[in-house]
Formats: sequence, structure tokens, C-alpha cells
Amino acid sequence: MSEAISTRSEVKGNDAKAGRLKFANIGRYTLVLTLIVIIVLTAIGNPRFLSTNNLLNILFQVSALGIVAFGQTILLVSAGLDLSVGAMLSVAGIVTALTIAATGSVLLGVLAGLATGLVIGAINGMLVATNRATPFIITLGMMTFLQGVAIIISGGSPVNGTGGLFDFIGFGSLATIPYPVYVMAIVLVVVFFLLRNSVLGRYAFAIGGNEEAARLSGIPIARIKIALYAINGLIVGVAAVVLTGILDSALPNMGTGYELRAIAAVVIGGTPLVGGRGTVLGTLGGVLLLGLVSNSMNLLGIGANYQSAVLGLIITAAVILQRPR
Amino acid sequence: MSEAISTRSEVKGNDAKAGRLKFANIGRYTLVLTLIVIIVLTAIGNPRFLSTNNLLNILFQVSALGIVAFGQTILLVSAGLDLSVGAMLSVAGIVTALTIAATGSVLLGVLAGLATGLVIGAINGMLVATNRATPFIITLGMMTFLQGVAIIISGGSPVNGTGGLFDFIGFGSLATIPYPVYVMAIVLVVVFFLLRNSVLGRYAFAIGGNEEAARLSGIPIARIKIALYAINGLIVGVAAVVLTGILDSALPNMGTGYELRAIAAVVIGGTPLVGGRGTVLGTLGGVLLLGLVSNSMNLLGIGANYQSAVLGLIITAAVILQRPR
Amino acid sequence: DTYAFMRAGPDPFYQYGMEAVQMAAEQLGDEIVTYNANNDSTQELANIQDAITQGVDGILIYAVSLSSEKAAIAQAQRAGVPIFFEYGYDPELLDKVAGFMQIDVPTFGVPVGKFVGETVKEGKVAIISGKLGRGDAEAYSEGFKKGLTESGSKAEVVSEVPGDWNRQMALDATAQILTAHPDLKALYVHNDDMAVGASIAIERAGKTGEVLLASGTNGAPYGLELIKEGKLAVSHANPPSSASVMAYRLLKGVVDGSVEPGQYYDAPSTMITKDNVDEAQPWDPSKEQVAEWVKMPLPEPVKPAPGTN
Amino acid sequence: MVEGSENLAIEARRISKSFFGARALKAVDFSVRRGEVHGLVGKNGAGKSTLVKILAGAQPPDSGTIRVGEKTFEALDPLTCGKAGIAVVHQNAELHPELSVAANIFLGAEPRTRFGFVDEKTMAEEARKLLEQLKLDIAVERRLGDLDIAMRQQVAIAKAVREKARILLLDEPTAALNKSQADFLFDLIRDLAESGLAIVYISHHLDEVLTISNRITVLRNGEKVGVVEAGEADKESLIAMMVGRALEKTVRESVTTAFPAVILDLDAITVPEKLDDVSLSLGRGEIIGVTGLMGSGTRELAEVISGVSRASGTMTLEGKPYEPASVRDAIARGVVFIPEDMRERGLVMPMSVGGNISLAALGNLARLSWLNLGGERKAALSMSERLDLVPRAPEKEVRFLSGGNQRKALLGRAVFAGAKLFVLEEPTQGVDVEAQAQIHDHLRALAADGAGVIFMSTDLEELIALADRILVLRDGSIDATLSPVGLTPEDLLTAIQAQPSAHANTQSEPRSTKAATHV
Ligand SMILES: Nc1ncnc2c1ncn2[C@@H]1O[C@H](COP(=O)(O)OP(=O)(O)OP(=O)(O)O)[C@@H](O)[C@H]1O
Ligand SMILES: Nc1ncnc2c1ncn2[C@@H]1O[C@H](COP(=O)(O)OP(=O)(O)OP(=O)(O)O)[C@@H](O)[C@H]1O
Ligand SMILES: [Mg+2]
Ligand SMILES: [Mg+2]
Repeated sequence: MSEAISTRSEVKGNDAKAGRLKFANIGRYTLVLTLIVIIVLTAIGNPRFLSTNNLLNILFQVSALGIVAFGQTILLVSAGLDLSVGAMLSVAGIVTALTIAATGSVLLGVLAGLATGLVIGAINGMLVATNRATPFIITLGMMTFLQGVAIIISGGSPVNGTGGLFDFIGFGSLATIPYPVYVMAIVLVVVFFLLRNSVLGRYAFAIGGNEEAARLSGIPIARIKIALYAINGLIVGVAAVVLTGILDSALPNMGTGYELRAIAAVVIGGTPLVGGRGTVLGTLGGVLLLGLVSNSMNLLGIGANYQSAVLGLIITAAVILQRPR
Repeated sequence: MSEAISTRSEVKGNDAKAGRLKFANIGRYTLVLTLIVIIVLTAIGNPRFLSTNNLLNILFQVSALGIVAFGQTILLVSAGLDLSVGAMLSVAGIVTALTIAATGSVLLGVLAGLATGLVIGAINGMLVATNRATPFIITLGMMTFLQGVAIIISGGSPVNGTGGLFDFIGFGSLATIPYPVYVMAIVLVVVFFLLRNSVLGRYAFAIGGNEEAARLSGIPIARIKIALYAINGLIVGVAAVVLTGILDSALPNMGTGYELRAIAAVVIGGTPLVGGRGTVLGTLGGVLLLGLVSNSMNLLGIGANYQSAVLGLIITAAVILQRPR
Repeated sequence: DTYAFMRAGPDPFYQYGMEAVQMAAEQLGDEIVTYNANNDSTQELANIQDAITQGVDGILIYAVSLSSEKAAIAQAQRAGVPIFFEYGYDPELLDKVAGFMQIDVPTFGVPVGKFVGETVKEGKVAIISGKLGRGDAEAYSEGFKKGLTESGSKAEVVSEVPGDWNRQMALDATAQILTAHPDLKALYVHNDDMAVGASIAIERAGKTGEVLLASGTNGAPYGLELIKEGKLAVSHANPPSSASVMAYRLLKGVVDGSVEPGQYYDAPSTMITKDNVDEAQPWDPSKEQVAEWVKMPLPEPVKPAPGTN
Repeated sequence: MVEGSENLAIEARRISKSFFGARALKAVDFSVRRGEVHGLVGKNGAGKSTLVKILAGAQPPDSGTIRVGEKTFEALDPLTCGKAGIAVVHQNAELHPELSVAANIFLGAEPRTRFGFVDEKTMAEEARKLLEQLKLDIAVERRLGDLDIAMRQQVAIAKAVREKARILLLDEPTAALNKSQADFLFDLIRDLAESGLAIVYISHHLDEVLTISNRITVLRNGEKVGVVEAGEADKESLIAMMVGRALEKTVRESVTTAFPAVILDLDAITVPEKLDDVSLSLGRGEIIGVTGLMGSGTRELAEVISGVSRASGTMTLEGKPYEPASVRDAIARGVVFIPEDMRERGLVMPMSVGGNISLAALGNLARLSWLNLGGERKAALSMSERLDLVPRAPEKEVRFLSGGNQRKALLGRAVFAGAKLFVLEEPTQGVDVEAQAQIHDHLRALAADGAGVIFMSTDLEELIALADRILVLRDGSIDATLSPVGLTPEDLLTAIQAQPSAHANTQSEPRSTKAATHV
């Protein structure tokens, strides 16, 4: 009899698996399909769109957003969230620029920026781990706080001039590919393996899927959360250095709006806000969608007044097509 | 024995009730306590704070935010969310002002504004109900779209002059209390009873607590969701009319940021983002906290550059004190 | 006396205005309380109410929006607190306020358009606009186009994209415009912040010198820097520093009765190019500079140009 | 304590625990010897799960001490328990739906590669070996969320075994298992005990407890009533200790077979690959029990009747065509459904007990959409009394109730909805014997009032005690229709497990039987 049972459950297994694969792929395919449609339409409207130069430009343009979104993916997988990344970006960027201005050393500036991100991220992690309030509201409070900090430390004005950082990040390229694109790629690969192969990544999924079960399995929830938020902070620090380099300056509001765009990219890429699931490759798709749409609207000459409406329609459509009931 | 059991469980029941009250109240008390601390400190710092006039000012200042937050409470209870309320506020306000400008009739303008909110809300509800994507991302798309719509229909500039609406809303008062405060109070009472006593409200709690269980209990999920989002839209329409009246004009970006502040108020007030629970009175507490802090910073003369940091600290602290692990 | 200084948002422009007023107030023995509306009209109204409660003697304000200030003015008027606007003119309200000082928004882009038209006789021109929805960005573009046509140039505006006053957005938009129009002759951006981003994109595309970059407003320190470096051809400067000091002094005058209320003043503005960059009024003035502004004769009221609002 | 404490694997002394003022445990002493299976029984809400949670470090006690080996603790936590060799299968198998079976089994103790990454290959390998050892047939790479409750329970047990525990706590591990799966688990438990493990075993199936345990501790209202040697106890004495008095034994001597009218008629109901040509008719006042092996289609049948899923074929309700497009349709026609998975699909956890009870019939409590809250409270209180819900506190959030009381609340919803036809999955899973009898009485009373009841169960005793007719499903079709009269659990088990060919002593439902009379 136990054979009969086993056959059945085998069948069940395969059925379910096949079904799941199909389902998961519908989502992925839709995103890829949406990307392709946009590319084709834009290419028809403006052949220059497909020039290597423009494609590299797109990658260059999304690099900071991409980096932030990759970090946010780690958090969303663990059912976390950090709304303060935009403000953190501003603070870390200002610290970078101020340090370079004060010491003349790009290296020190970069280290200071990274450390700032790491420390703020760890603080966020500690607040989230030791409180029952949702990360949404805790990091919303931190976002407001950090926006204030950015204004205070910058004196409310742009901090200009980053010397060698600008020459390297803003202008440097290897094999015609700008350095920020490499930085984005490295962060992508690191996050990919972190989520897929590392124990920490596994715990992120476990906490996101069922925190109580994870706790009962002996996973040190608080420590893991702090680690995840700290890593996210460090990644935001990387983005801050990149963005400061690209702009050759740091502005108190340069990160404004990054949080929502990053989260949008992650969710469009298939990671749900409730956690337990997600891939950073999906996030890359989401980031490319946002970058492509903006690029293609400008290339197609869609007037300034209409861009927000069109972008909104495309985001909504992409999301809806991806997950019909 | 069965008597013994029943006596015992009676006792248990009462105990439990007392216990529950206590538990639920810890959160509420903390919020009330935070409010009291702020009030006392500000009153010491600036005796004018406690003048009737200033207290009425605070209520007047938070009225539009309060109305939006009350509507959002309904959605959060049902595990929904509408990030597009700020943009919706702008669109409905512009429609109100344009209609008044075109027809000269305040009544038509008000009706047009309310209808705009209702229709957009219903559309959001339909999108949310018929898709598996989370409300967060769907309404984020709608937010971007509606921001664009606001710019398109207003031509990008403020729409000025609302005639009698301004005289009434912006200036009118009854028994020294400005009309917007009455409007806020009415919306509060309506939402309170909607959530507590109506079948729709009960369904909102059920869907928020366990959507599948609600479905298996025969609750028409899609219809209820559409109704809830539509009601929220209508309430945003009310806020739009109030705000347009207060400002005597509608601005394409006048709602920017309302979504986050409203959600913050709701969550500070004890309604979790995951739904199934919540009270609109808590939301009132959250709204008052935000209004009080801003007022008290101004009255204490905390400089413009420091306000964001202080506000962020207070939000974070309020939230953390309220729900320690 | 105590005066309120209200900024519309966190942008550096207001920061410079705020700092200059604070320096001037120190020299004139006044106290300044500062407020930030965070670009939110409701918060602005709340700030005004709160300042009144606090009992300030006058309010100096950079309004959040052009001409939506009826409510704010009504509040101040009711409380008898004079309010002076540095932005947000509405002809109907002139008699209700201490005064208005503003650049002439609808025509502000005109001289820039003329300047570009005189240099670029034909070819493609693009515009990167500030954040839409407040009324000014739209006006700058219109004025610019008018000036371009009036200059007799055959140059043509081929692209208008949003830059939201944001360096990064302007950087990206410029790169995209240059992709779509590699033969672009000139680029008009609405402020110096976006000019910084645009100049980086032009440089990255290897087109420094090929594309004429013009900035519509500001004359900010980083804009002047660009002009000195030859990366920015022109900026129509409207320093918040000297303007705010003058506005503050006018408000003081209204309070002590030496200045007649309800008048309109032009905010100081100059077209800054490489030739006169050293004469530009600094945004971040020294004490001495402020002392000079404090002693300068007050500006004369003017009749606002028709259509100004 | 008489026993040599060196022989004790774990010893809890004077454990007390309250939840918001309500005592769940009162100074309970509890100890388990090495190599012993220690049964823990008590009515719903007696405190069994609470005790287990405290021993497993999931919750701290308010007072008392726990000694594990040499060390004494004021409170344990999951990490300490892991180190001390305490493993647990909680009443609600706490697992990760999005992770694979292997990842679940090794969560918190992943084998690692040289570079510190998770060694997926080794992990899958080990998990496969472990499942094989346990004779469980579950593919290790499957997503846990795709498994049914029984398989999840098996994974939870495998995880506990993997932890190489010295002390294993099992909280109603068989509640969701069928008989053969349960038997299999018993073999496993015996083997583990023989190898020296201390095992705590909680179940409402007292026969099981008596068979497998060496000693049994009985809890009542959070207090320890006593410890008995299993050999010296029987079911009746246990029940008397649990309940505080003896229960009458119900024996099925006859069942009603004639019903005044047909309430539900199914003709050739087919769902591809799940249900194959099922026809049956249910009389007004009749109670049908449906059973079968895992995957035989019992759930699908329940879901088709209650409008959750659709099938081909025709259904007739009270003589009228019945084609529910949704659960809502079904409820509107007087058909209510109670799912087995009460946490995921049944209860609204943050809602009050009263709210859960009234949920499917709010219309009865509302005028013009305005709820009569007082009426609701009264109705919920009387329902709590009818179903002996502990505590009688309709305003209490349902998530704070014990597992068995939660199920009663769920059943209360169906009863309150006042249905004509009840479709119930595992109506008394996790419910104590006394309450089970009460629920059965209720269902019989409902039937006597003219309702039809069709319930899906894997509990053989329950099927025999409650049903007027028992249908055995196999591969989606009705394999046998049995009368409970004179039927023993062994007979029923044989029928369920019979090979497809062995239809000899069973009868299939006569297709022509549209009349309300059955043999
Ligand atoms: N987290 C909690 N919050 C509040 N009360 C609780 C909580 N957990 C358990 N209780 C209460 O403690 C008592 C004992 O519950 P417990 O779960 O231990 O019972 P049990 O013996 O396992 O019952 P069952 O057989 O129904 O599973 C019950 O009255 C229950 O309502
Ligand atoms: N969500 C699903 N996805 C895929 N197949 C399913 C699903 N639910 C059920 N099935 C399949 O339908 C068949 C019948 O399952 P059903 O759950 O009705 O059986 P059951 O008798 O209730 O089993 P159990 O004893 O496990 O509760 C099984 O072969 C199963 O593989
Ligand atoms: Mg239990
Ligand atoms: Mg089943």
C-alpha cells in the first residue's frame, strides 16, 4: 500500500512543480516581454536608441538606483524594508564629499561614505530587531531624521568637488564600459550569491517566510536582521559613493525618491513585500524597466508634461500583466 | 463539576478581558503619553501654545491630513493600502477648482471633486481586486500616473480662485471652530461607525485578518475591496475639497507627501500594515502627534534646518516606545 | 524686533537667502525665526499661523507656489502681521501685503533665449525644465522660446524634457537628448543645479564647446564656477542673498512706517557671462558685503509688468 | 520524586504560566525518563501545548525551573534547546512554505562548503537519506508550501529527528495523519525510544497514547491531575481523570437509514485527475462520512460541493439545480464549508471569537448593514456554551485559544450560519474526547432538525460514531459504501486500504438510488 501512496505523491509532486514553474515563469516572461516591447517600440521610433552608446548610457544612468535596489532586495526577501535608503544615500554622499574636501583623500572619502552607510544600516537593523513596530514606520521615521541630518551636515547647500573620484567614477571606463556599471555588476553578483548560496541568505528567506518558525529553529533572528540591514546600509554607501562621483558633488536631497523607485524595481522584479521569496535578477529587470522607460520617453520626445502619466501607466500595466488573478 | 468549569471559565473570561484591555492600552497609553509630554514641554517653552486659538489652529492645520488618514485606516484594516492618495488629492482638488472656474458654482465644484475621488478610488479598488500584485506597487503606479494627470489637466500651474468655497472653508467657523475641523470630525465619526458597526467594516477586518478564510465564509472579496477603495477615494475627495477651499486654489502637487504622512499617522495610531486590526481613534492620535510636533517646533523656535531631524527622532521614538519587543 | 523667515523648501536657494537675512538681522539687531514649508502649501499655512501665535513682528516668505497665497495673506492680515513675499505675486493681493519682490517670471527666460539665439543662428535647441506643477518652470520655457524667436535666430526647440531641478535627472536627460540629437547646438536648463548635471553629461559625450549650455535662473556659486571654466555660457542670476536682505529691509520699513506697504519690487537680476562673472553678487556674502547691502538705498517700487503673476 | 534523578532526561518543577491573567499552567511538575515515551493528555485548553512550548524554549514560564541533564534553567530558548538536544514538533508545524523540504529539515544547521556557503548537494543528500530511513516518500527539492498538511507534519517530524535530539516533544503529531501514516510514526517513535530518547507524546487519540506510552501525565485546567503507568490505565480511567468524571460510552447499535427527502444529489461529478464520476445522494437528516487515503479526492469532493472548485456533472440541492460559482453562492443556498486547515483557511486570527463565529451569517445580525453588536455578543456566548468553548469570552481574539477550542470556534461559525447542508473537513481534529462527543451530539441534533451533514475524516472512530453511512474514496471515485453498524475500526481500515481489486465485501453506491432510502 505504501507504494500506492508514494506513486500518488510523486505525481502530486511533479504536477505541483510543473505548475509552479509555469506560474513563476509567466511573471518573469511578462517582465522580459514588457522590456522587449519597449525596446522594439523605441527602436522603431528612434533608431539611435539601439546604439551601443545609448545602451551603455542607460546602464550608467541606472547604476546608483540598481545598487540601492539590489540591497533592498535582501531586505524584502526577509520581509524587511528600509524606506530611509534615499536619505541615507544623501547623508553618505555628503560625508564622502565633505571628507574628500577636508582631507583631500579620495580613499578616505570613500571609506567614510561606506562606513556611514554601514553604521546607519546597522542602527536601522537594531531598531527593527528590537521592536515590534513594522520596519515601514521605523524606517520612515529614520528617513525623516536622516533628511534632517543631511541638511544639517551640509549646511543646506551642495558640497561640490570630489577630485579624483569624479575623474574615476564620472568619467573612467574600461573597455568602453563606465566604471559605475562595473560597480553595479559586482554588487549584483555579490547579492546574487549571498541570497542563493550563503547561510545568511538562507536565513533571510527563512525569516521572511515565517519568522516564528525561524526563531523556533534556533536562528538568531535579531542578529541576522541587524546583519541584513547593515549590509543594505553598506550597499547604499556604495551607491552614495558612485552617485557622488557621477555628480562630482553631494546634495542634501540627492537621494530623495530613491526609496520608492528602488522598492518599485524590486517588486516589479517579482519579490513580494511579504518576503520569503525573490531574486536579485528580477530586481535587475525592474531597474532596467524604469531606466528604459525614462530613456525611451526622452528619446521619443514625449513632452515633459506627459512623462509622469506615461511612466505611471507603464508601471501599473507591467505589474498587472505580471500577476493577473 | 460542569458548574465548577463554567465558574472557572467565567473568571477566566473576565481576567482575560481585563488583560486584553490592559494590553491593547499599553500602545494607546504610550501614544497619549507622548502627546501629553509634547504638550507639557511646549506649554512650558511657550505659554501661547495653550491658547484656544493655537489649539484650534492645530486642528485646522491637520484637518486635510486627518481626513486622508481616516480613509487610509479603512484600507489598512483590510490589509490594503493606497499610495496614490496624495496624487488623487491633487487631481480631485484641481477638478474642483476647474469646475468652479468653469461653472461658477461651488456646489458643482464640490460634487465634481468628490466624484473624482470616488471614481479614482473605485478604479484602484478594481485593479487591486482583480490582480495578485500587492496594493503597494499597483497604487505606486497609480500615484505616478495621477501626478502626471494633475499636471496635464492643470496645465502645470495652480488653478486659482474658488469663490464661496474659500469664504466658507478657509474662513468660516461655527462657535469659533473652523469648518474644516467639523468636516474632519464628521469623517472621523463616519469611519468610526463604519469600522465598528457596519457589515462592510466587519468584512474589512475579516479580509485583513485572513482573506482566504473570509472568502470561504462567503464574503465577496472583490466587491468589498472595490467598495473600500471607493470609499477611501470619496474621503480623499472630501479632503481635496477642504484643502482647495483652505488654499483658495488647487495645485498640481498639493497632495505630494500626503500618502506617507497619512500612512505614518495610521501606523503610529496602532493599525498594523498587515491588517486585521486597527482603530480610527488611534489614527486621530497619530494625526495629532504629527500636527502637534510641527506646531510645537515652530512655537519653540526650532530652526528650519533642524525640524526634519527632530520630527524624525520623535516619530521613531513614538513608534518604538509604543511597541517594544 | 522678531521676524519670521519662511522658506518654501529644503533647496539650497532658500538656504542662501536665509543665511544672508540672518547676517543682516544680526547687524540690525533683529531676531530671525526660520520656518520650512517643505514645498507643502498646508505646512506653509501652518507655519504662518504658528508664527502669528508666536507673536513675530513681520513675516518674510518665499512662497511655495506662485499665487496661491490668498489664505496665507488672509491669516496674516487678520492678525495684523505684515507679510512680505519674495515670490508668489498676485495682482489682486497687492494691497493686502507688506510688499512683493519677485523676478518677472514670464519674461525671465526671454533674455536667455535672446542670448542663445544671438549665438546660435540655426540648428537644434533643447530644454530641460524644472519640476512642473508650481507654475514657474512652464513660464521659463515660454519666455525662453519667445526670446529665441525675437532674436531672429532660426534655431528650433526640438526637445523639452523634465529635470525636476535635480542634478542627476539633468545629467541623464542631457545624455538622452544628445543621443537623440547628436547635432544639438544649445541646451537651456532652468537652473544652475541642473546645469552642473548637464555640463557633466556634455563633457562625458565629448561635446564640450560644441553644445552651448545656458542656465535660466540662479547665478549660484557652482554656476559661476562653471561659467569661469567655460562650461556654462550664461546664467540669469537672481541672487537670493541680496534679494532677501532688501526684502527684509523693506519689511522692516513697513513695520516702522518708513516704507509704504502694498508695493511691488523687482528682485535684483543680472545676466552673468564669462565677461562679468566677477561682478556677480555672491550668494554666500561676507559680513562686509552684507553690511554694504544693509546700507544701500532701498529699491524703488515698480509697476509689475502685465501678465506677471 | 521517587525515581533516580540521574535517569531523568528532563525535569520541570512547579511550572506556572499565565496569559494576561488567565492561568494556563499551575505549578506543574513534569518529568520524562530516558528511553521513555511519556504521554501527555488533557482536554482542550488543559495546557498541554503550553507546557511543551515551555520545555521547547518557545515561551518562558512565569515561574518554575527546568532541569535538562546537569543544568537547571529558569527559562529555555530555542538555541539553548538545540544545544541541549531538545527537539519539538509543534501543534502547528512551524515550517517555511517557500523553502524546499531539504532546506526546512536543515534550517538552522545547514551543512556548509569550505567557503562557508550552504552545501546544497550534501544537504539534499542527507535529507534524502533521512527521509528514506524514516520511510517517508517526499521529494526533498519540493517547495514545502506545495505539500499537504500530512506531508508537512512528516517533514516537521523528520526535522526533529534530524536534530539528533535526546528529548523529542511531539504535540499532536498524528492529528493530520491517517491511520497508516500514524502507525508508521508509532514504529518510528518506538525505535527512537529504544535507542534511548525521551519522548513526550500529546494526542487526543487515547488508544494511541495508551499503546505507545510508558507513562501518562494528565492535565486538567492547567493543573497536574496525576501520572499513571500506561499498563495500569485504560481509556475510561484516563477520561475520568481528564474530565473529572466518567463519560458514558456511546455504542452504535443502529442507524437511521430512511430519510424524508433528499437534500443533496450528485450525479457523475468529475474533476480531471481528482474526482471520477462520483454520484451520491444525501438525505435530509442524514450524516455521511467520507474517507480515503491521502489524495483519494476527499478534499476535492468537499470543495466541489461547497463551491470552492468546479466540476463537471450535475448537482441538485433540494430538488433544484445547484451550480455554485463561488463559496458565496453556496452559502446563499445554505451550504457551509469548514476547511481542515483552520489556521490558513479557516479562522481570522486577529479577530475575536465572536467575530469568527458570526462571520458567515452577519446578515442575521444586521439591519440595513448596521450590526447589532449586543446581539452578536449574546449569540456568540450561547454558541460558546453550546460547544463548550473555553474560555467563554467571545471578545477574546481567537488566536489566543488552544488548538481544539479554535476548531470549536470554527465549527461554531457553521452552526451559527444555520445551514441546510454542512460540509466539514475533519470536524473534530485536535478536539478532546468530551468535546468531540459534544460536537457529535450537535451535528446529530442539526441533522435531526433537518440538515444534511457530509464530513471528511481520517478518524476511524469518529466515522463509525457519527456517520449514518461511510463512503470510502479511492483514486477519486467511490470505492465502497459502508454502514457503521457493527463496523469495527479495523474493518474500516481494511476497506480504506483495500487493493482496487478487493471490492468483494463492499457495495458501490447504486447509481439509480435517487430516493432517500439506503441500506
Ligand atoms: N499565546 C496565548 N495567549 C493567550 N492565551 C493563551 C496563549 N496560548 C495558550 N493560551 C491559553 O492557555 C490555555 C492552555 O492552552 P494550550 O494550548 O496549552 O492547551 P492544550 O492543552 O494544548 O489544548 P488543545 O488540546 O486544544 O491543543 C488555553 O486556555 C489557551 O486559551
Ligand atoms: N493545490 C493543488 N495543486 C495540485 N494538485 C492538487 C492540489 N490540491 C489537490 N491536488 C490533487 O488532487 C488530488 C486529490 O487531493 P485531495 O486533497 O482532495 O485529497 P484528500 O483525500 O483530501 O487527501 P488528504 O488525505 O491528504 O487530505 C491529489 O492527487 C492532489 O495531488
Ligand atoms: Mg494544544
Ligand atoms: Mg483530506
